[in-house]
Amino acid sequence: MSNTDVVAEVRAGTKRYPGVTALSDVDFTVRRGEVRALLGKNGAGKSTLIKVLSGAEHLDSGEAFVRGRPLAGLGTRDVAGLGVATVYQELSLVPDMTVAENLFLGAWPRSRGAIDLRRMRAEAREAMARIGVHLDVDSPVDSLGSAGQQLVEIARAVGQRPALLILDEPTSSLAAAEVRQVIDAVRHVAEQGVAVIYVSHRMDEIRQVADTATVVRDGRIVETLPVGTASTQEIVTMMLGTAPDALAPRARRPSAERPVLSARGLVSEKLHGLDLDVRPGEILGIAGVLGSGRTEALRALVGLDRPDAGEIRLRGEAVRPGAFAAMLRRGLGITPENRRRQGIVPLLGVDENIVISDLRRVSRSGVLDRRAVRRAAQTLIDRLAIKTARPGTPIGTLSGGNQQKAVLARWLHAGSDVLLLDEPTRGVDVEAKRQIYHQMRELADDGRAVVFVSSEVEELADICDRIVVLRGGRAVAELSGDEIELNRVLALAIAEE
Amino acid sequence: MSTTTPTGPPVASTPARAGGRLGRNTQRLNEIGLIGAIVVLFVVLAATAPGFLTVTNQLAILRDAATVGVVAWAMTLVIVAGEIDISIGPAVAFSSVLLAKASGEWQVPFALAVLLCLAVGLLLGAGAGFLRARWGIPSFVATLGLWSGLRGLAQYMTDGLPVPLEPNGFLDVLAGSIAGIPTPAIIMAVLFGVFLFVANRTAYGRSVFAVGGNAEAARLAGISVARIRVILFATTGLLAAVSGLLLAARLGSGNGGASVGLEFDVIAAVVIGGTSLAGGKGSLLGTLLGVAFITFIGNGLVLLGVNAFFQDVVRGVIIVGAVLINVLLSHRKGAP
Amino acid sequence: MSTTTPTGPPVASTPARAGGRLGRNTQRLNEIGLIGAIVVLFVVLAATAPGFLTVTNQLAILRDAATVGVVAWAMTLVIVAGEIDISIGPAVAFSSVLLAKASGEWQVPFALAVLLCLAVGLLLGAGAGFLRARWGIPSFVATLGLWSGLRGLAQYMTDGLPVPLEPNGFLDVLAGSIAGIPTPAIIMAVLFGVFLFVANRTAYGRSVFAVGGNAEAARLAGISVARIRVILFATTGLLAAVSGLLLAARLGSGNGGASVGLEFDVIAAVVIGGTSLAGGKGSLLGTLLGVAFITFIGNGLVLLGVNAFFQDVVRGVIIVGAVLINVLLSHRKGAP
Amino acid sequence: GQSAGSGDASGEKAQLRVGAIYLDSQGFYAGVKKGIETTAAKDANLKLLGNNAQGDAAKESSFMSTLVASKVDAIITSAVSATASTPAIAAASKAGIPVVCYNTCINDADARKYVWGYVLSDPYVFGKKLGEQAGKYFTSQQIDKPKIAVLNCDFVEVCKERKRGFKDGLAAAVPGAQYVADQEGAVVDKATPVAENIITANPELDAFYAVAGGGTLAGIKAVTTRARIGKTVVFGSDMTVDIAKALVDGSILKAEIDVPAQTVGKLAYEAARKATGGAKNDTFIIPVEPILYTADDKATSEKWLTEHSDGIP
Ligand SMILES: Nc1ncnc2c1ncn2[C@@H]1O[C@H](COP(=O)(O)OP(=O)(O)OP(=O)(O)O)[C@@H](O)[C@H]1O
Ligand SMILES: Nc1ncnc2c1ncn2[C@@H]1O[C@H](COP(=O)(O)OP(=O)(O)OP(=O)(O)O)[C@@H](O)[C@H]1O
Ligand SMILES: [Mg+2]
Ligand SMILES: [Mg+2]
Repeated sequence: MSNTDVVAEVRAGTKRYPGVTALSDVDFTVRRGEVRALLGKNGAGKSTLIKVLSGAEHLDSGEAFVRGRPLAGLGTRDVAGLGVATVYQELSLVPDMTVAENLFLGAWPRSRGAIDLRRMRAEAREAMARIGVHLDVDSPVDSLGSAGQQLVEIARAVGQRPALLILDEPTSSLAAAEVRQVIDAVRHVAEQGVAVIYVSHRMDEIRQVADTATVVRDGRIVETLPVGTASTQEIVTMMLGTAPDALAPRARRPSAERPVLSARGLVSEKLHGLDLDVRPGEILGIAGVLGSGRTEALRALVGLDRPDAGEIRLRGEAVRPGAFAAMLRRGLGITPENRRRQGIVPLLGVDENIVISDLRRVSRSGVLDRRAVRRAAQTLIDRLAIKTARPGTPIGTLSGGNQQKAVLARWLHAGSDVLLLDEPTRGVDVEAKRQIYHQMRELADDGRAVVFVSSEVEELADICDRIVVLRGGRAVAELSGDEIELNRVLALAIAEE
Repeated sequence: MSTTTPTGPPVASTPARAGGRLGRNTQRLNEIGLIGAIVVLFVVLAATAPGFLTVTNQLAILRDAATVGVVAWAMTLVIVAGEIDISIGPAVAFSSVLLAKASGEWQVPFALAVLLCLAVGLLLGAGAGFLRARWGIPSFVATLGLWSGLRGLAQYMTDGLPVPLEPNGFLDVLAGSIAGIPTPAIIMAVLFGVFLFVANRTAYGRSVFAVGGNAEAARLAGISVARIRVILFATTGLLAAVSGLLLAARLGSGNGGASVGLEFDVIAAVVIGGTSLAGGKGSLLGTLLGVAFITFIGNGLVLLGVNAFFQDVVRGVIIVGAVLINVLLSHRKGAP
Repeated sequence: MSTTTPTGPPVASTPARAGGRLGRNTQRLNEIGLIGAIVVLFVVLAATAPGFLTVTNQLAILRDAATVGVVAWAMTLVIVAGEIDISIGPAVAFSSVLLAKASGEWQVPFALAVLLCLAVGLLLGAGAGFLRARWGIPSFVATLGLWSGLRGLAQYMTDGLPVPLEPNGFLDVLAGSIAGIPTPAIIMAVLFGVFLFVANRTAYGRSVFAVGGNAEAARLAGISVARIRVILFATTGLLAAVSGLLLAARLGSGNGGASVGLEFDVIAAVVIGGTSLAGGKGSLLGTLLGVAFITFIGNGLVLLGVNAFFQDVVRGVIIVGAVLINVLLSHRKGAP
Repeated sequence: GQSAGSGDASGEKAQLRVGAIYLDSQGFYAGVKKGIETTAAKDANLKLLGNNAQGDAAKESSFMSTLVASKVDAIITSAVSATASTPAIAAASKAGIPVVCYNTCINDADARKYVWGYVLSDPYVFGKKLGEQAGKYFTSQQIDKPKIAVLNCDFVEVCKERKRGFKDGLAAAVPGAQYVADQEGAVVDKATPVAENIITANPELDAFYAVAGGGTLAGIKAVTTRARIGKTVVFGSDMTVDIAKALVDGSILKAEIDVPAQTVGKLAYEAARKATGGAKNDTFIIPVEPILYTADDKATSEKWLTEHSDGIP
């Protein structure tokens, strides 16, 4: 460790979980002022490497160091003391506590045994300001929405004035404007000499933020290379181990059929007179910044929320708002934006997670037919290329992308013909994304209606036949066919009222 | 809230491990461990407790097992769904009182009185389930209300006195045996079969597991979570009523003060059987073993002449010990 | 319990909305609602229950409140942390027995006997906490073990008989009044101040809320979740021991059979006070009001001469009713 | 030498096994238990299987069937209820196991069919004796319309009989007695606040009548804390050390009625022993006289205290 620039290092690190080797013989070094991207498919071992460096997990063999100190036997708190600050992939905030309290979680400023509330607030404001964010430090974090929460986490990490800042997919729930904010903050911090490890599945973002990238595959380091010189194609090939398949065919052919589902004048807390038409045979993209009401729109359409005003028609018939079960019976399906919290039942098998949307289909006179369950699940597992050891493997152990595909498979099993997909590609690796795009396209070709909500405008622009832009709970623009162009969509979404 | 709840198993240093992948193996392991414990217990009691091995005593054990077992099947599903029902003891006592009052004082025809008991049990349970499902009142609180209210009502209606039942053929059968096997044990066995089937082979049963594993996901997948919850508590209510009928038959009367603390025996049997109070996993086979374990211990302690008060100490130690061993077993399995 | 309890306002049509954002307002609203209920109750009792308004009765109410209140402060934090402790009643009885046995039969000097009681209470609680923290045994199970074991032990040690205490100055003060205010009430008030401060202004207190709100986040932030959990149960154990001393002083003896069901009164007070069994939120002020509410009702029912059995029915209805109103209030507030 | 097969009647019996069931955890049963155990200690090669039904007919029935199934030689029990305990006792009798009741038993007709003997102190007489003593007290104090509050234990049938006896006994001497409250007060910790509240609601209260030991203590406590000494008195039931001391003190507790528990235990065990030997019992009832202690007769109370120095009544 002669080189004083080295902030963190792993030598021949191996980490096993029951049944998986998450890291295998990994050598990894990161230096002062460097922003290092970690790239790899879901389950490649990125988060594990990060947990090792933050003291949340320990290597089975090999050594890890931070600023020359071996980490063996140290806990998260000790490692934080060495100057490591981490933003984990899963949000780690306490929802009912205020922004200020969360910023100093476990290390509240104290004077004479009591928490010094005034100092805490002041320092909280300061910490937020450091990354250019201004939030009410007294509001409970769960009133913030996921963007705000993510920014609080970043502010918390940066506020510790770390030597090493680790960000595990900090932007997966953010849209363009907020991503910009995060990138600026990270660059700003790096310029002050902090080493940064940055995980993301979005290549364009990596190019903006990182100097170098380490590609991880199946727990091994494939290569570390400067971001500037490598092409995306090259990097993706390294991640996958093979050349990537072609992107989903761009159809760009808005459907001319009559809308299967339409909304007029929906009003709720976040919707302010939304009109929307969903047509069979096309992929309808919904773009918009955070909080523009995309999730609410889907929830209202499928009957999960009851809007205060407005009308929803399904195949021309007015439907009772809020009748979720009836809407499902009539062919709607929704995949929620938070897969882990709202999508999967972790302890149940992949098969049961799929057929759960319609158990009658695999029952005979009220009795579940095990073989029918297996057959139905296997068909969909094959069709969507879900990687699982057995159909009965608990879904909680699958990688995010595969979980997402299983949640999607649910509605194929139920035979739904209107699919509302809320951020189906969030936190999903390139390969799985491609497969999901292909599925969406196939469904549209099959005459079904697909509604695709995504915060990644790039992918909307790439694969949608028609895009509706939401702003302030209203549809402000619609692009179809060749009008669809990345910059135009971006501009429309971000434009001020 | 929402953002928070770590779905996984609660604690310990390795939160992820106990979870999914091993779920099923761990379950099996736990059952094997329990079978081992029961065999040891059986051998020890056979050697030390005079009269333990006799046929009559084994039949008596079967009869006693039904006291806990009948309700324990329904409780297993309640706990798998992440809920709890602490109203069992009072519900059983209340049902026995209702039968005696209805068929006696209120002159309801006996068959109708039996149906009334079952219907009331079902409705009371469904009521608690409704409070949980519709208004989100924690099931601990909803059933605590029943716990207090039903005990009070049962005692109030009877002034604390047993209400005699006119003997009749039906009661004699309930209190007696069929082909040498105590009727309660037969009912318990039949219900076990029904619940085993329901839990594993019906849409309802699997939905219970889904709701316990992740209620929000289950709801978004189209499962009527509220309906499931109402049915769950209606079922424990119904089976508590059945237990009440068996009790009334056995005692020849309705007793408002009976079955004190039964809820804890039932919950203990389920938890010893490896069903997690966190919801999402559990098995009826485990509960069956848990019931056997608890019943053997109860019987053995009496036959060994252990001080009555000290029996409670033993029971407390054993409940914690059994759950601890489950946990240790799954940890060992979880280690690399 | 722990991770289990389906978090958040489970159901209803708008799960996202009712959630956290309104947490604090809802809390306040709930407290205002409770104060309203208490005022109404007070006025009704003053008008209908003979002797309710007298100074002696109001002082007696204060004394009674301490029975529930002293432990309720600690229980509030336990429940905020997403745990539960059902061993209170037996722990209180056991502590009273221990004091009487130690200072009498075992001839331990009185001051030492008092310390012994407190230490044993603390250690037993810490033991349950350790089982939870280290091995992930659900706190319901760990404290169920204590519930059964301590009751048995207390009865076993005394053969079910009260163990007389030599009167002494300390006991007289505990059982009596200071400046006209019953000593238990003073102790309760002091402890309330301590807990209010600890909960809101110390790192430990905030850590409890953090653990209850998101244990994994707390762990990652370097909070020693295990330590917090052990301390939580050690605290309830200690305060149950204090309650046991007060009981012994009041009755002049140690009673193994005393305080049956006290745990439910304590939990009910906490829950009525708006603390969520799912963990993460709650307030001591709410619990104070919950204790007041429950004590007024208990006092009023006796003064009104309501049938003892029927009092249980009223209590059951009121517990559920109070929690239901809390829920309805927060729903209304949650609506647009 | 514990052979499991104690069922086989042939050959020499390895061991005599007697089941004993106590009704609940009141002090009285601790006394009975001691009486049974000290008497049984004189028999070699005997195993006593004791259990406590905790006042719960369901638990009692379960213990009973366990004892019957394992073929004990005799059962001593205080039935939880006159009706609800009948099936279990009948089953024991049908299995050829003699049952001896003490203190409480099943209804008379069934008892004579299924029960070998009944060690009994009549609860009605028990209450009546105390009622008569209370009558004497009020007469001597020239209170002709005393306000009385009952601390009852109505969840046990015997208590209702005691109460009826008390009321009859008192009415004979003081027909104007008024019962201003009748609340549950059997366990001392629950009963104490209840008794205090009763004083609040009835500031002019003349006396408590406590139907069980816990209520007696609670009454004494309440009178003390509410500073009613000399104005409100207590008539109590069941003897314990505290109660004996209160009698010696005499300022609050004026009279106490008690069934000598250890005597009951001794008689019950002896009866069971006789029954196992196949003897017949013609009288059925094995009477025990309740003993009345009064504040005026301190010597008897003091004697009780020396005889029960271990605290077990
Ligand atoms: N606690 C755990 N228990 C068991 N297996 C685990 C655990 N954590 C991770 N794994 C497994 O280790 C492997 C690496 O996981 P890791 O989370 O590091 O992947 P990742 O590269 O961060 O993926 P993603 O892009 O989906 O976040 C995966 O196969 C995962 O299933
Ligand atoms: N647990 C939840 N269940 C359902 N909906 C939720 C939940 N949490 C948040 N939401 C909804 O999802 C939104 C998440 O807001 P976020 O800031 O992440 O932007 P978003 O989802 O992209 O917004 P939108 O989809 O409205 O444009 C919140 O406004 C909230 O209404
Ligand atoms: Mg990851
Ligand atoms: Mg959204």
